[in-house]
Formats: sequence, C-alpha cells, structure tokens
Amino acid sequence: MTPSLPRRAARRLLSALLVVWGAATISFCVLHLIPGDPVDAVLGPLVGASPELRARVRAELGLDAPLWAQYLTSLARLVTLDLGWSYRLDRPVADVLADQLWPTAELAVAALALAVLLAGTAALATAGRRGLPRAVISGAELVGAAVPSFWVGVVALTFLSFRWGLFPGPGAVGPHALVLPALTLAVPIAGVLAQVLRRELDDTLGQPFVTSVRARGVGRTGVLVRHALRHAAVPLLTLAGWVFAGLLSGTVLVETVFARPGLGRVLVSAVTARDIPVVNAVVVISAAAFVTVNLTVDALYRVVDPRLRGSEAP
Amino acid sequence: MTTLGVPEAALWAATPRWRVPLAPVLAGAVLLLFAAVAARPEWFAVHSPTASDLGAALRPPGPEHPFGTDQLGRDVFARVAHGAWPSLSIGVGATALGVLLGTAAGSVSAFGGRLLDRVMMRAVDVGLAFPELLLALIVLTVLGPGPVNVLVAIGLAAAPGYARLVRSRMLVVRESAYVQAAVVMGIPRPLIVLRHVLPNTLGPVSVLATISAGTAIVVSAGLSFLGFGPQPPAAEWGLMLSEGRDHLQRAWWIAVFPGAAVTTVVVAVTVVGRWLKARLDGGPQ
Amino acid sequence: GSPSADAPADGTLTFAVDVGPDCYDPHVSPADITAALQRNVYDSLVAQRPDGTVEPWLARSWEVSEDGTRYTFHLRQDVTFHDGTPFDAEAVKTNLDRIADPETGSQYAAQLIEPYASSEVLDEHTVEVELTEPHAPFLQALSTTYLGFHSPTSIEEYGTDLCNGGARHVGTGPFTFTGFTEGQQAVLTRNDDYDWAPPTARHTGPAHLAELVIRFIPENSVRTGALTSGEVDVIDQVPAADIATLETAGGARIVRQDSPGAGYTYFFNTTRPPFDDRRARLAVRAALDLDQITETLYSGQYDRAWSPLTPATFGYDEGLEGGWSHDPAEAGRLLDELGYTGRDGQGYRTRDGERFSIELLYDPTYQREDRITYDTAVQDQLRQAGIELRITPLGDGSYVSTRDDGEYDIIAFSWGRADPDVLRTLYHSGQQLADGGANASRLSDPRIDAWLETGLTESGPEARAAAYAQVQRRIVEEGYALPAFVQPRVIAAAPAVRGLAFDPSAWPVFYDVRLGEGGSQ
Amino acid sequence: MPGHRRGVRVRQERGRGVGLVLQDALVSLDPLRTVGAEVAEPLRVHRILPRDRRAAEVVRLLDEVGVPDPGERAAQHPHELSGGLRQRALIASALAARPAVLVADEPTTALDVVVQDQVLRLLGRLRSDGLGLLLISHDLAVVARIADRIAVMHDGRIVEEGPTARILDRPAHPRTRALLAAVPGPMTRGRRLSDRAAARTATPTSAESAAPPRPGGGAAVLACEGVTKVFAGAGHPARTAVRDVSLRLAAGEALGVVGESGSGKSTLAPLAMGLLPPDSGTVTLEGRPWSGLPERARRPRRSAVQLVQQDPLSSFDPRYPVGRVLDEALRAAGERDRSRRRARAAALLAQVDLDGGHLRRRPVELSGGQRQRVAIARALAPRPRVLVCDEPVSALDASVQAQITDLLPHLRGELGLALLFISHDLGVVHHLCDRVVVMRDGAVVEEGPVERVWRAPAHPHTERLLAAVPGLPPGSAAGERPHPAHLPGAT
Ligand SMILES: Nc1ncnc2c1ncn2[C@@H]1O[C@H](COP(=O)(O)OP(=O)(O)OP(=O)(O)O)[C@@H](O)[C@H]1O
Ligand SMILES: Nc1ncnc2c1ncn2[C@@H]1O[C@H](COP(=O)(O)OP(=O)(O)OP(=O)(O)O)[C@@H](O)[C@H]1O
Ligand SMILES: [Mg+2]
Ligand SMILES: [Mg+2]
Repeated sequence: MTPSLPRRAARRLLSALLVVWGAATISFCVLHLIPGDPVDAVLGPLVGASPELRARVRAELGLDAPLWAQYLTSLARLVTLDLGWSYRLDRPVADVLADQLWPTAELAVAALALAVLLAGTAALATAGRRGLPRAVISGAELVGAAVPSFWVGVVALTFLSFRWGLFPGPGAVGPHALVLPALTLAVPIAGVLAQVLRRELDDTLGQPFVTSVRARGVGRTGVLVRHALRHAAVPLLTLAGWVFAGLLSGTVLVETVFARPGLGRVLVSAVTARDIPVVNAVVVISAAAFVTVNLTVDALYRVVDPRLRGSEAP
Repeated sequence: MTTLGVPEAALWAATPRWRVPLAPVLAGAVLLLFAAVAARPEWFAVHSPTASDLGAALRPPGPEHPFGTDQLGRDVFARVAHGAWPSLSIGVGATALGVLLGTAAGSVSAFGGRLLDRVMMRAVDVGLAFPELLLALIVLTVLGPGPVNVLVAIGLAAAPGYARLVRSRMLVVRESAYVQAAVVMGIPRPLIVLRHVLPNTLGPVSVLATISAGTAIVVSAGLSFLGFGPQPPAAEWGLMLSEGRDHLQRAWWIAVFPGAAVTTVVVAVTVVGRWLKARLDGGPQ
Repeated sequence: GSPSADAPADGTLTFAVDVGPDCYDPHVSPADITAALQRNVYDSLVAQRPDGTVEPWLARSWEVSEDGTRYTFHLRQDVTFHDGTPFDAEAVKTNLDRIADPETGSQYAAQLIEPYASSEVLDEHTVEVELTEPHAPFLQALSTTYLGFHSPTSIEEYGTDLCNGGARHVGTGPFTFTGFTEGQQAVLTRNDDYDWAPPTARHTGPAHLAELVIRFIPENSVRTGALTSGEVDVIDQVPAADIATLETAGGARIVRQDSPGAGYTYFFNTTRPPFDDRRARLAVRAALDLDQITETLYSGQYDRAWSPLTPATFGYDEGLEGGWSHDPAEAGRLLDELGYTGRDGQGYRTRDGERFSIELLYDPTYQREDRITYDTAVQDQLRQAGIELRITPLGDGSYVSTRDDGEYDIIAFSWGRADPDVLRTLYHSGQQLADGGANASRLSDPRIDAWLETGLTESGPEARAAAYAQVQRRIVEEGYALPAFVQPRVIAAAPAVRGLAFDPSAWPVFYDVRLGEGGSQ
Repeated sequence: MPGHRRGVRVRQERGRGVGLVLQDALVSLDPLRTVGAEVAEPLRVHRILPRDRRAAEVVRLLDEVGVPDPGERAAQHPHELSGGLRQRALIASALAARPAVLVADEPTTALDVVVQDQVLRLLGRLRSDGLGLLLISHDLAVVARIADRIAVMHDGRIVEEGPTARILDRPAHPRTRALLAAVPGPMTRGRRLSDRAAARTATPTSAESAAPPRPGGGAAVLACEGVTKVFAGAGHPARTAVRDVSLRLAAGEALGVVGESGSGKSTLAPLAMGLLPPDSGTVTLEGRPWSGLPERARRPRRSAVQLVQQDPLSSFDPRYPVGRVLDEALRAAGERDRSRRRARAAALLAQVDLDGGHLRRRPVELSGGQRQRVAIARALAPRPRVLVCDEPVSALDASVQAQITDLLPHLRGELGLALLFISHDLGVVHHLCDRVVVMRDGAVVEEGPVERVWRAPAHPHTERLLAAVPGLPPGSAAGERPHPAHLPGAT
C-alpha cells in the first residue's frame, strides 16, 4: 500500500512551503549584501538629501532595526500575506504588483497560447513524415529556439510596425497591440515545444501499440490525435516549469522592448533601485507560482498517465 | 529568447536526426571562425572598435565599413569582431562555472550521505524556483554590472540545474551494472569514482553544457541589453544591440549585425551540441 | 464661420512621456515629470513669463515689504478646488506649512522656499508670508508646480500619502486627476468650472480638451513610432536624431523650448588631484571639440554650451560665447606644464610613469543613454590628447555614497530651473552633495559664494543679473566645470494638435491645446 | 488518387479482415487508455456498432477470451492487468471486428510459463472455433502445441513446410533440425546445443567428456544461512524479497535457482556477492564470514567469487574497449606486470572462444553472445572458485543462448568452478545444473538434484512450474518429457 493521498499531499505542500521560505530567505540575504544604502534608493540620486531627511526615511522604512529583526518582520508579514511597502513608489507592494499583474498575465497567456498553437501545428503536420517541409520546419524551430527574443522584438517592431504598419507598436491598448509582443515571447518557447512535441510524437508512432492500433484500421490522423498526442503530453508537462520560467523571464525583456507595463519591468527597476520589498515580493510570488505549477503538473501527470496513479511522482 | 537552460528532457527529446552530418560540419566551421575572430579580432577588422570618427557617423554598410558605422562613427564590423570575445567568453565561462559548481554540489549530494543530500537538494529546489534571469539579476545587483559579474551571475544561476543533473546521473552510474562489476572485482571506491563514475557522468553533462552554452550567450546578451553587462564604450553584442535600438529606423545595421552574430553563434552551438548528443545517444546500440 | 476660440472643443489628447513619476506629490518629488504632469492639475499663486517677469494668477496682487522678507498676497475669490473646497488664505497657509514641515519629506519644494518662516491668514483672501531673510527667486519658485496647492481636504485625508497618482490629487487646475495606472498612464479630465487661467494663457474658461492621457513609454524608438502610427498625439523628449525624420516624413510638428537652468555639464572635483589644479581642468577643456560632438550626436539639433547657465535662463551671460576653443596644442602645453610629458604603450601621457587617468562616475539607472554616448565621444577625444578617461558605472547602489564622499574626478548632469539661483545649488560652498546640495565640483570659492548671496537677496533684476554674470565668468575662467551642451525640450505633435506651447520651465502647457481636423495650419 | 483509395481500402481491411496480436501485450496496448477503449476501437473505426452498444460488446468480447470480471477489467488500464490478461485483452481487441484471420507474432514470448500456457489454450480454442491463425514464434514447442502446419524460415525464406507431426518427427532441412536441437530438454543434459554442434549427435565432444564434477560432500565454498532481505520502500510498504533462505554451494558444484518472476532469485545474487547486506542470517565464503564485513575486509577476498550479470552490455563501462576491461580486472586481481596482463587477457578471450582481435573493440561493437562471453572472461580473470550467474542468457536469443550454455559446463570442467545459476528458464537449469533450488515469494520451497526434482517434484508449486513448460510432444525429434494432464488455472 502507498501512503494515503492526504498524507502525500501534505508532504508535498510542506516541501513546497520550504522552497518558498528558502526563496524568501535567500532574496532577503542577497539584497542585504548589496553595497550602498537603501535610503539612497528611496531618495534617488538626483538631489542630495540632508542627513536629517535620510534618518527620517530610514526610521520610516524600519531600516534602523537590526537585520534579524527586519528578517523576522519580513517573514511575519509574509505569513499574513502582507507584501510590505515599496521604498521607491511609496505604496503597498501588493498594490504595485496588482496593477502590473494583469498586463503581464495577459501577455504570458497570449504568448503561451500562441506558442502551443504554433508548436502543435508544426509538430502534428510533420510528425512521422520525412522530406523537405519537415526539414524546413525543424530548421525554423532550431533558429526560433536560439534567437534572442529582444532582438526579434526590436526587428519586428521596426519592420512590421514602423515600416509596414502591420501592427501597432507600443503600449498595451487593445488586443491587437498584444500580437507582436506575444509573438516575440512565443517564438523561442514554440521552437522548443515543437521540437519536443514532434520527437515525442515520432517516438510514440514507433511504439508497438501503434502497430496494434493501425492493425485495427485507424488512420494516421486518428493515431496522432487519439493516441500519440496524449503520450506527448507527459514530456510537455515536464516542460511546464521551464515554460513558466521562460515566460516570466521573457516578459522582463519583451516588456522593456515594447514599452509594456508589467511585473517584468517593475522587477528590473526594483532590482536596480534596490526596492527590497518589491523584489522580495516578486521572488516569493514567483517561487510560490513555480511551486504551484509543479504541484499542478504532478497532479496532471496522474491524470494523463494512469500508470502513475497511486505511485510517487516520476 | 530562451532565457533559461532548457531542461534536460527537452534537450534529449529535441535531437534532430541528421542523416548527413552537413549541418554539424557547417556549424562547427562557423564556431571555429567565431573562435578565431574572438581570439584575434585585429586580424579580421582593420578599424579600432572604440575609435570614433564623428565625421563618419551613421554610414550605411559599404566597402570602407562592411557593417556600416554607428552614431559615433565607430566601425560596426570592428565592434562586432571585437565583441566576439566578451560575448563568447561570458557564455562559455558562465557555462563552465555552472558545470563546475554543479558538479561539485552534485557530487557532494550523490556521495556525501543522506543528510547532506537532502539539504543540498532542497537548496537546489530553491535555486530552481527562481527563473534563471531573475536569479542572475539579483546576483548582479550585489556584484554590480560588468562582464565578469555577468559571467558569475549566469554561472551561479545555472549551477542548481547542473547540480541536479550531475547528481541524478551519478546515482544512475553508481547503481549501474558496470560499477557493480568493478566492486565485484575488488577495485577500491575512490578509484571507481575516478575511473568510472566521474567520466561517465561528465561526458553527457558536458555535451548538455555545450548546448546550454548557447543559452548562456543569449542570457548574457539579455543582461547586457538590460544594462547589467559590459558598459560603454565596450564592444559587446548585447550592449551593441541595446545601443543600436534607438537608431533602428535610420541605421538598422547598428543593432542588426550584432543580433545576427548572437543568433548565428547560438544556432551553431546548438547544432553542434545536439549532434554530439545524438552521437552519445546513438553510441550503445 | 470658424468656431469661437473660447468654446470648449472635445477630444482626448494622448501625451507620451519617457518616464512616469515615482511620486506624484509635487511638494515631495523633485522630478521634472511630476511638475510637468501636475501642472495641469495644480495652479500657482503667480505665473512667470518667459522673460522672467511675474504675473498674477491665483493671487490677484501682492506686496513685498521693504526688507524683502514679507509678502502679502491678495487672492482671487472665485477659485474652488475640484472637490468644491474654496481656495482661500487658509489653503495657502496649509500648503506652504506642509511643504516646510520636515514631516512631509519634501525633496525639492522646501529648498525652493528655503527661508520660509510662516504664513499668517490676514482675512479670508489675504495671506502674509514671512521669510527669515530676503529671497529674490521666491516669486519664481511660487510660480512652479512644486508650490502648487492641494485641497486642504485631501491633505487632511491623505497626509503624507499623496505620492500615488489618481483622484486623491485635488487641485484647482484646468484638469482633474481621474485615472491612473502605475507605470502605464495617467488620465486627466477637464475641469468644466475652470475660470481662472493666468494672463500668460491664450484663452480663459475651461480647457479645450475633454481628456488628457499621459502615457509612459520609456523607449525612444517606441515613443517615436507611437506618434507616427497615430497611437499618441504628442510625444515628449524627442531624440535629436528623430527630429528631422519626424518633421519631413512623419508630418509631425516639432515644438522646442530651451530649458532654463544648467545644461549638461561636466563637474570637476576641485578638491583632489588632478583637478585641484586649474591647468588640468583647462587642459581637458582645450582637448575637447564640443562643437563636433554635439553637432554629430544630436544631428545639429542641440547647441553646445558656453556658460554654466543655459541661454533661456534669466541672467545668462552672452559675453561668454566663444570664450574658449578646441585647442589640442594648448591642451598639450598645459599637460607638459603639469609634468605629464611621458607616453605609455597605449599613447597616454604619463608623469613619473603614472598615467594621466581620470574617472567619470555615473549611475546607469538614471543616466540617459545618449549622454553615456556623449561621454564616450568625450572619452575618445581625450584619448587622442593622451588623457585616459575611465567611465565607471556604479549601478549597485553605491553611487550616492561614493559621490557624496567625493570619490570621483568628474560627474556630469544637467539641472533645470527657471532662475539663475540654480547656480547657488550647484556652486555654493554650503551646497555640498552630502548636505543635500548639488555642488558637484565640491567648490569652495568665497567670491562665488558672495555673488550668489547677492543674487539671492538683491531684488533688482539688473543687480541680480550682474551678480550672476560674475559667477558665470568666474566658473568659466577657472574651469571649475565644463558646460557641454544645452538640451532643449523638444516635443513633437501630430498635425491635428493646435496651440501647444511651453511655460518658462519648458513644461508643455495643455490648457490652450485643441485638436483640429487634421492637417497643419 | 488510386494510391489514396488503396490506402483507405487497406485500412478498412485492417482489423476487419485480419486481426493482429503482437508479442508484448503491455506495449501493444496504449498504456494511457482503458482496456475497454482499446477493445472498442475497431468497433468505432469500422462503424460496426453505435456508441451506446459498444460497452456491452466489449464486455462480451473480454468474456469470450476468458477475462474474468470483464465489466471491471474494461475500465482498467493495461498496467493494472497481469500479463496473461493483457494478452487476452489484446486478442479480444484483435477479434472485435470479427476478422477471419488472426496473426499472432510471438504472442507468448514475454510471458512466464504459467501464463503462456493459458494464452496458448485460448488460441487453441479460437482456432477450433474456426478462426484462421497465423502463429509466429521462435519456440518450436509453442508452435507444436496448436499449429496444424509449420513453416520454418531461415534468412527470410521458408526452408521447410509441412504438417506439424511430420516436421517434428522427420525434419528434412538442417535448419529445422538445428532448431529442434536447440530446445533444451530432459535428454539434452551434457550435450551441446549450439549450432556449432551442427547435426544432432549424441556423442559428446571431447570437452564435454571431461564430465563436470558431481556434487560431493565437499566443504561448501559459498553458503547462506537463514538469509533474509527486506526492502524498505520509499512510498510503499516494505517487501521481503528473500525470506530465511539457506543454501550450500559445494566446490565445483552447479546449483540452479528457479522460481517465478519476483520470487527473489535475483536478490540472492548481490547477497551472495556481498554487495547487499542481509537483514538477518549470514553468508560465508570458503568457510569464513562474508556478509557483515566492511568492504575493505572483503576486497582482498573478492577474487574468489565473481558475477555474471543478466545484461552483458550494461555491465561494461561504455568507454572501455574489451582489452581495457580485461586489463582492469586483471590488475584488480593483483597482476602488476603489464605484459603478463596482456598475455593473460588474450588467454582469457581464447578461453571463451574469442580471438585477440576483439581486444580493441568496444562492447557496443560486439554481438550479444560475444559480450556475454567477454563478461565471463572478465569474471574468470581473478581465477574465482565460484561464479554467480543471474540470468546470464535470458537477454540473448536462442542460438546465442546455446553458445553460452555450452560454454559454461566446459569452463566448469576446465577450471573446477562452482556455479550458482539463477534463471527463470527451467530448461536451461535442467541442462546445466546438478542441483536445483525452487523459490517462491522469497522462500525456498524445494531443493534437490535436478533429475529428481524434474521427475518427482515434491512441492505443488514446482509441479506447477514444470507443467507449464511447453514441451515438444513425445516422440518428436528433440526428446521426451512427461506432460501433466491437468494444469491448475491461474490468473
Ligand atoms: N524495419 C526494419 N528495418 C530494417 N531491417 C529490418 C526491419 N525489420 C526487420 N529487419 C530485419 O529483417 C530481418 C528479419 O526480421 P524479423 O523481425 O522478421 O525477424 P524475426 O524472425 O521475427 O526475428 P525475432 O525472432 O528476433 O523476432 C532481420 O535481419 C531484421 O534485422
Ligand atoms: N532494490 C529493490 N528495492 C525494492 N524492492 C526490490 C528491490 N529489488 C527487488 N525488489 C523486490 O523484491 C522482490 C524480489 O525481486 P527479485 O528481483 O529478486 O525477483 P526475481 O525472482 O529475480 O524476479 P524476475 O524473474 O522477474 O527477475 C520483487 O518483489 C521485487 O519487486
Ligand atoms: Mg520477431
Ligand atoms: Mg531477476
């Protein structure tokens, strides 16, 4: 007998929390290693500030407390889901992030959908086949997976938007403004997904059970759609964590290029301005999201592959 | 851009089956060329990468300046050529650092006993919960911008992935029939680790690292693009891309050529890496 | 017939700027963009004309006491805040007290009215402000958005929490602050009750535009593209290189205004070698061909600078123009004199085997990219003169402390302010960086200090101008700082945009703007 | 497009005209779908039944092929079914569209003997119900049980064809004879089976005449005393793989260990090798303690006992050529002189019938039989007294298997080796061993001389194992073996 489901779930949850705690601790430590004074970040470098003003700000931000106290405070806040107060923007971190969450989510979801669509089409069209179209498509995937997305973005912007006016350029107004950034973000992800998907489909098509299926009179499409796709879902799920991280990192660059608001840009400016509460919050949130994605994927494995039910995750 | 190390599963799965090794040969030649350019840029470019000639600013590609000139009248070709060294060395160095740290951590985990393994793997889990770019950004905030720091940042960010890879591979090798055969022969443990476990772990890991070096180059370019890499007036591809952005409408060549260089190198590295891996996989059959 | 000039037209104008404010409270934030954006929401007591003279605005008239320390303002009686609160003497007192209160954490406004002592409400619409000492730029300071007026109700409600944008910002201006998304945009809606425009405006009554949207687009290329694609109507901070293209190909109208204050200036650290020696400073100056760099990098759109003040600033000394020239021979002579007669393998001059090497410090987070390029060109020209310039980015948070400790040879920035008193912030010995000033040359020159104090207390324009001319001349003579170029504020507008102009601080004024049928007039 | 139309026609014929049953049922059924869905697929594809009536038909089909509780089974996934059930479900899906002919390619090769017997009986029943059956198998005994006619293939060609009885009795083609000879049986003990023996001959070759030493009352070289091994599972409860097992292996003796899958046979090998510490009980080697020592103490004595593993390829470091493999083994055995090592490596290869040319090859470049011979050569390098073999031939095909099973007795005779031979293949054990141990659920249920156990199994489990072994009918060219009339059913 395997341990009961609740116990297993509890253990997984505990290790997930451990990871989140570790992430919070590391980011706290790392950000306190940074040379310089966070008060400078709060005030900005443009105007020198009098020592009195600095002392006031320091006290206001709780930076005069000893480090361990600051650490405990930040953990205690975390437990109550209070993400703290942004140094630089002087407002609750939760508000700052809440504003930026939607544009980023919108971009990420659109890019993900686009990537899956592109990859699925490319892989299904070429799986189990040979010849020129396949060579061309796999070549394109290879390049797509290798090319830096910020460069794709800049070039696409110049030609597709500025020169030929096919797409709107900057900002986040309307669904059509989403096309170019989403495409830019989707290209490298689609490149990798398509390769994995096709390889998986190919492998599945080579398995003995496919011979059985075909012997029953099922055609190529039937085999691909009814049997092979589901097999390919397992390695694709394995990639979910990578895709998630790729989307998150990708948004940082794509948002910069396309002047879109979002978590990525908030993050970059928070990191450079040493806005510790914001960075901590992004780190903790992304670690939590990552862990959630992995937990979900673990559960999905069991849905997709009945062999894994009642056993530990692969 | 894939800003992350592609997980192992993806790499193993994504091997194209080249019938004629034309592509890897071609890619290998490209890499050799870039390596030569990185080592001796002055053999390829007559102009200095930093000397500006304000009178010749923003010239389009032509016989005198094959890749044109930038806003300071610097020769873009010379800058691309001289940018090969920082760009390539950051990518390769970061990967090497990641492999080194990952191997150290992975070995400790695989051979250091249960407790150490647990602690190490939880730490690796935490490391893996950060997107690589985020981790690199945080490291860079501590270290400050600069090429060496970018190298360290990417290396550190990649290390948890390698640690896990090395550990799992070592466990597989450790339990393998040939290691058991060596035990049966009475070969002392340290010798077994040295002769069998390490070489058979590092082989596949280094092939994967080859492929990841491409990723590292892209990530380093991304960090330069965000302003964390080498600083002006250095010639580095990511930085050049970032500097050329504002001039795209009038002088596309400033950003397009370094971008094309990054893309070419990364594609070539990937092709060679995958070919190596295909050979490694295809070996025992 | 043509529509009456005073009838409110409708339409939304989108204005794209390069950076959103970190803090929207003009009393707190020193940011240019905060002032520019909030100009539409907050009115001032007085309005400044481009020639430096001051007109009434929310104050109908005022008197200044003999000793220049007491100002009595008679306020308009018909002004109300957006929330219906009447604008009165009490409101003026509340706001000025708030600025001066250290609790507020003002980073700039408080400095503008540094000698502020107190305000006294004489009657409902008369207020008397008392200063501890005479302060000539006081009225000019009052004309800026930094000294705009919050509704006392909103101050009471939000207190120090006015950094966020949005509806909490209640002023008396032609627009109300209605919508706000951090990092993305701010939406301002016309105040239909507005009827107290300053005489500097071209019309009276409500603004023409129904809505003003300010979008934050940091990428230059993206901002330019947004204008050509019609996504936005007006863009700020047009890169010099794009000006010509926009005008010819894009059909856009370029509106420019020289910014008052100090242009982009290289400040030499005069407290440590080599720049404690005048010859080193002059050598660097002579080695540089600023005309060529400015001309090339800014496509002929910006002027090189001759004085620590920009030509648009009151008190600018025209006599300084052409005061020195690019003279490599002179630079070489000065360097020889300093003992840097040797040359090393890379062609740099050496003295006792030690290179003439200087360091320029900057914070990559805040330095504009085109200025880094400018610095790079400077670096290259100095290299040709045998001087090594190391450009050091300090992006790890240590910039401010390093700078305040004086651990640099050069730092460079520009400083906008529509009054020559800006020179005091930049060169007065009491304005060291560590104390909250901006004396980046770490200067301690008693003669300059004296002139600056004269300019501050003297109220006659003539006398002030004379004092500041002395300061400018001395700075150039001694080479304490090297003014590089003057960056005008350049705005590009779609053809349909009419009536766009600048106030003396070079902030665009949208009150008079209307959207036409397209095509330019 | 005639080509296209032909494709469609062929597809319609598939499943409908001809059903296919493949070798391994676990990989021949889509592991991600339920058994019911797989069985129903031909019904759906050929539109034989509307959706709502398919479920009932699936249950009927499963019932027909003898799947108990067909309703429940239909909702399960392949991995939840035993090998026999899976194979039956696969047959049900092949039969769903009511084909006239069933092609079965090695339908029982992957199954253990008991399950194989069940499937063969099902096929026999279907055939007698009028289904045409094309049964493809390398195992003559299997074919002989149900086929009317047999065709023998060699090199892609049918070399002989005829009624079953005739082929078995009077094989005409040498290939057929060789095939028949390669089936180990009670009469093959002490004979060579491999092709090199060419025509069947009852005369032992010279090597074989040096008969392996019989088990004497000599001292045990390797002994297990009450050994128990429990695997504490991560995520699942502990499992007792070996339960209170006592064994004695005398010098020069060949001891076989048989049992069904999972009975703990393979766990014995690392226990005997001192690679796995027993949870209780002791292992002694040459009369001295062997288990429970620190590895350092065991190392100098390791040369006495060597191991031959199941999968020869994975037992070599993939980077090492054969020469280096042997060199390493010889050096570990204490041979310091380089030229002497070289000479001995060549001698070892000769001992396993390989020439020196193989020294430079890497294991991947060798055939399966050659690899296993190299593995044996390596095991012989330290001149061991005991050789533990865990299924040394089950990864190899029949003819290669014969090479190894010929080599082992030869080496025994030459070197006086004691052999602990673990195998699930009763025939091979019978062929090679003097004594046999039968295991079930980790415990020894029967032990005795091979001949006696084969003739008169004492334990019902042994009886069952033996009964399930397919044999050639009496009087056939290969030999004779009692065939029990009744077989207990098993699921
Ligand atoms: N797809 C293929 N491509 C190339 N060669 C093949 C392929 N399938 C089979 N062969 C070759 O054809 C020959 C016959 O193969 P086949 O599978 O029919 O043998 P078999 O008699 O079934 O053998 P076994 O008993 O090992 O299953 C073999 O030499 C094999 O290597
Ligand atoms: N390392 C292990 N961890 C946990 N359980 C194990 C381990 N090795 C073997 N077992 C379990 O111990 C039991 C005996 O396994 P063993 O491999 O000895 O069987 P076997 O008789 O060799 O079977 P087969 O004929 O299939 O090889 C099995 O139930 C197996 O699942
Ligand atoms: Mg076959
Ligand atoms: Mg076994």
